[in-house]
Amino acid sequence: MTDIRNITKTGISRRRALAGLGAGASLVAMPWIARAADDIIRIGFPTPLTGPFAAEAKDQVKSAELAVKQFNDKGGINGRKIELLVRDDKLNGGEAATRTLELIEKDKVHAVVGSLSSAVQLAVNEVTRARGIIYVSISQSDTINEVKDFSKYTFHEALNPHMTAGAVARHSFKKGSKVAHLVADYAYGHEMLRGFKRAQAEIGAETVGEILHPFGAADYSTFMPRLRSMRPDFLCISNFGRDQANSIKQAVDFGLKQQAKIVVPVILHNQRLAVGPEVFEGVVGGANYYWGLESQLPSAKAFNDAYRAANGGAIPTDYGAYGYTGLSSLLMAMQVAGGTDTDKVIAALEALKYDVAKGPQSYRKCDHQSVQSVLVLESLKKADMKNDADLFKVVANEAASEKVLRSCTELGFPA
Amino acid sequence: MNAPLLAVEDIGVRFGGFVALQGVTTAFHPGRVTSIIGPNGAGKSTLFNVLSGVLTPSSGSIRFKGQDLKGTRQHEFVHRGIARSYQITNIFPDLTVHENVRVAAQASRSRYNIWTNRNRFPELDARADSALEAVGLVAKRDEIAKYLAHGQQRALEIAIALISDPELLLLDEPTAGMGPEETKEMVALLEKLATERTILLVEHKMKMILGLSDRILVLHHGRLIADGSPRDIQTDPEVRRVYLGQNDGYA
Amino acid sequence: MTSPALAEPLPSSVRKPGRVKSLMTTYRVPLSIIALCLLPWLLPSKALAVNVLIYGVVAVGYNLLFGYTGLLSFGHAAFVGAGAYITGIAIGQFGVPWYAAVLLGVLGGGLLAFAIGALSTRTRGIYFSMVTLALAQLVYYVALQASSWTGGENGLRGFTVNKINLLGYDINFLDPVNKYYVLMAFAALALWVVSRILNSPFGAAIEAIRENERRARTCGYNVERTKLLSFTLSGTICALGGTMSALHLAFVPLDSLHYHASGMIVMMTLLGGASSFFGPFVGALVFLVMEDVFSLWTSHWQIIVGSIFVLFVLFLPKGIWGTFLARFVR
Amino acid sequence: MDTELILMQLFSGVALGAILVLTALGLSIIFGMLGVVNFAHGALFMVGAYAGLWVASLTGSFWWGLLVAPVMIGLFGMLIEYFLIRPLYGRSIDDPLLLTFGLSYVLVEGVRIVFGTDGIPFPTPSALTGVLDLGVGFFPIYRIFVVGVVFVVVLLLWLGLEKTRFGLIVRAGARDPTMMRVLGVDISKVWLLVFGLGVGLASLGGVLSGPMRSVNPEMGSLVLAEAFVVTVIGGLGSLLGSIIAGLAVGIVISMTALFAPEMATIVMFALMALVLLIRPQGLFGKLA
Repeated sequence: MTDIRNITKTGISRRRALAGLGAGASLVAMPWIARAADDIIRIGFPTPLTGPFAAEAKDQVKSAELAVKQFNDKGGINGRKIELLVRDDKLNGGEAATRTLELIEKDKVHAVVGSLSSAVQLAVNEVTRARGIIYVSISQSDTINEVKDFSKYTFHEALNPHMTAGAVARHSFKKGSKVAHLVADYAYGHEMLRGFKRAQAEIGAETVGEILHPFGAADYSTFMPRLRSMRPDFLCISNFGRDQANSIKQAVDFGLKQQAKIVVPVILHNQRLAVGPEVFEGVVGGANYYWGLESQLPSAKAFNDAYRAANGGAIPTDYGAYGYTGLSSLLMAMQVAGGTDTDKVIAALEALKYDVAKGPQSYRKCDHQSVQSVLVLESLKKADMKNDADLFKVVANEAASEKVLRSCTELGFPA
Repeated sequence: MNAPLLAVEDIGVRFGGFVALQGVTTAFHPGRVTSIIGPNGAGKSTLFNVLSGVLTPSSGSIRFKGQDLKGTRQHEFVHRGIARSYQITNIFPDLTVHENVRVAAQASRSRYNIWTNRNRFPELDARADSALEAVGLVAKRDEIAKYLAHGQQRALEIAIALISDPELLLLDEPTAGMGPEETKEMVALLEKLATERTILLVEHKMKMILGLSDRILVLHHGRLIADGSPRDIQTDPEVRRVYLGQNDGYA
Repeated sequence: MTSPALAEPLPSSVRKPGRVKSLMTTYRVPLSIIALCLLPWLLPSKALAVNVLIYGVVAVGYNLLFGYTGLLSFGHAAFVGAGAYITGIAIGQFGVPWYAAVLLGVLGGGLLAFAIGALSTRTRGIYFSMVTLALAQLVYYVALQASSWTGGENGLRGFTVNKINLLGYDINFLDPVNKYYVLMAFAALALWVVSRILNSPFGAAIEAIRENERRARTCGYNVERTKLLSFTLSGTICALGGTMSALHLAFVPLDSLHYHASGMIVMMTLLGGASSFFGPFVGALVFLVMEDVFSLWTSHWQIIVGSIFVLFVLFLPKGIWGTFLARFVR
Repeated sequence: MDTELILMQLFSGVALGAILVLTALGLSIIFGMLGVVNFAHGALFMVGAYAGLWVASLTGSFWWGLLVAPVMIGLFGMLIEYFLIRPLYGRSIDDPLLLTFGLSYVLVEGVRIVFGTDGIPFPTPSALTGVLDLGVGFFPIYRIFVVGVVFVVVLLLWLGLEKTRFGLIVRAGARDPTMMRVLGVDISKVWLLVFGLGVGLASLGGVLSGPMRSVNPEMGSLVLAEAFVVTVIGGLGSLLGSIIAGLAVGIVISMTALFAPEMATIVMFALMALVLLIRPQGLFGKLA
């Protein structure tokens, strides 16, 4: 088990915490330990090291550390070293907001990267927006693209449900396909559903029914008879994490896989490992990254190799890769801007073209969404797996294009 | 014959199929000590619980000072003038002796006052002290109640009951678990109290009952089988058969 | 230095508080305020200090019910959350000034506490805990469903208070020190109110119910009504904590309504000591600092926090502050 | 809506109800006999699932996991009772609740440390995979098997409590522990066994749930809520109440899932609130 101590090699934050404990215990009033000299660039990194996505979070940290190390090895930014301050947001928006406040007020970070849930990223966004701190968000949401939550300081490195659901739909459905939807009844679920239906309308695939299920449900058996009775060609399960694992597992138990192809907007590497190959066999889903891209893409190969070298041969995973691409884009922009001046870095990010792991990427001007490729993956049968990490077949690699995003006007930005 | 303080009319209590009290009709007049006796399970405690509002009878009515107590909730009984003690000592164990009595005194007023300092009610303190005086616990004023001797705890419970200055005092085995010395003190206390108010007593110690009571009621299987002066009861053949015949006087 | 004789609690049947203790009781509010003034300079961060204020208020309010009335509620997160949501909605969707939004949050949370209290105080013992838990979960699911008001799972946002106007002066509310001291005024107010409630005749009545519900009823207390009043007051104080948290974070997470959040309040209160006025505040402080510090060391901090809690239930039921008072203060 | 679908939905509801009964039994028995609300019930359910998986992977057979894990975790439950719960008897009734609440944190985090945070695959035993045609629709064979197991467990419990000397002692002990002590029965031994039994039932539920739900450290959190709802509706401590309430909740959820699926969770809590308002002690409970 890795813990933060192993991850955060700099160790500065830990020493600081220890000193704090000592001071608190002896009740000696003293001004808080002077912060590190200003020639270091500090990046805050809140991520849910505890909770159901801890494995993804740890992968994110490892990837982010890799990006930092690569820049530091090249001499930093204008000679300034970069320090990554990892904090546990516990997958809770309130916790994340507190950690972000601490990072900004106490640690004086120059930018924040991170988060792994829609709610957490919106909480961090709220804090950084009010304080003019650059934030590169690396978790999925359509909400954050919309003008209501827009912050000129926030850049959205992750895919959004509109993109992944759309890509999966385009590469699975045919004209006349019958599609049934099982959707988690919360914003993220509705966003995924909207993405699917938008693509269905273009393709001409028909919706034969949709069932909203309560967010966080453990048993889906009561939805299955109705889903079966819809006789779909495709069953779209628009939920995430544990909900996805439970609902796919039970859909398979009820024999829905014999009847329909199961597709999901996002398929996770670690989730597939946790649930097993039998259940996931043949399930199609979208992803931002898969290590198997290395056979097609030099940048993926370079990222994988560096990651393997730094982490004892382990391969990077999907949400983990966001840590690398997100941090790399920020650091590249700082390099262009020659430092941490907020306006200059924003301008640099808006103009940036980068390809660090998954082909060309750039941030769209209006909503700061990263325009990037979307992968469509299909889970392999156990017998077809060449090794333990060989989980998916790449069905499609949809090239980066603004066309797959909702338009700026639709999001509420002035045309 | 003056009007009865408390009149009980055809009271019945059933728990499911079990009949705990049946057709009990009687009246209690002011200024007397009445004892209720009967074997275990005869319905003595049930009757007490009905008279103090703990139980609502399945049938029948209770009138106190001419008013029907139907629908009166348990906590209101004390405000009407009926106070009681319990068979198993029932005090506030972690409060001091004085706090025990004082909090009982406060129940009659300023119950929901959340803003005034509780020390700004000197008359409550005075009342509490006089109640402690009455039961002889002044010396123990600041001790925590649970550390008192058993007899003192029983006395404290009576002080708690007395603080509302009730017209009718229901005492459920006030000498339960006491040695002869403590019993003697309690009897003296009860005699003193009997001069000022009406007392209803449940007891097992026959000698004490005979000495203390003006009147004795005998319950058996939930029915009132005898009612009279101690002398009448001692000679009642029915009572001798069901009660005294099986007991040596100390249950 | 304490003498050996004082280190062990004297087996005493008499309650005559010593000079130090009675001074500490009399001046508990001013002493608390002095401690609160120093707090931000002793803790690793101002944000943490504000959280201690918030959860301190919540725990002290909760303890009115748990420690003083003897009712274990597992649903107080609902009132904290209600306070926060109402404040956030009032500012963000209706443009209500911040102070009025705070007032609305406190009243709204209090009203919810009255409603849930009216239903739950009819039950006793362990049922009470279960009913409060169930009703609070119901509030959680309602907030999840009413996403057009609450933001649903995404949380409520869009109500950042940048500056506030106090007596004609504009104060930068994003500055952590300003924010701390403004919110501290609310915390001090809450502590003062709770202290007065505990000193009042009503304070004696709830203690009597905690000590012996049957006896209290026999003494003439309307136990249900007294419990309901205590529940409502306690929920109102917790709602104030919620509004403070809304102002602090400018975000209300849905998780703030979950029964895990209620459990955290219980843990804090017990850790500090439910038998004393300031104990819950100490509990909140220790809990949050522990979490802050341990979570920097290891992602498995929950096993430490859980174990400490188990040990406290077993061996130190009076909590940190309660034990400290019993052992060292006379 | 056609009749077939409604019948099928009714059947799903009963099957779900049976699973809910299973998750609630352990909680109900421990409360009924010891008066302890075991907040670690969900965590022990989860630990049971992991233990079952662990035994199954050692022996290569699901059936060994199903048999051995509940006994193993039941014994572990006895240790908990002996070392952690026992010192709390005689203190406030809230103390065991609070202790087990803390314990659940320790158990969940402990499993995260040993087995990782992500969860692990728990495949359905090959003999029980597939679906069965019920005439009105298809249903997984494994779920039907679980319903059968629940039936057997309930039957055994009923026989054990009603027809054996031990059952007599347990029932009498629940009513009047002091009396049992007077009669020379070592009541603390009975409590130890009952706690072990309750925890064993929780972990049996965990093992059986493994192939239906994903196995992960947080799986117990939902189960705890479900078990609470079922036991509280049925009446804390009433075995019959838990069974009837479990089935009723299952059917209500299932019917809600047909007509207003997004309300399928909230309806459970609403039902509980409703029952508590009308009958605070639950359908079959006695007033405290």
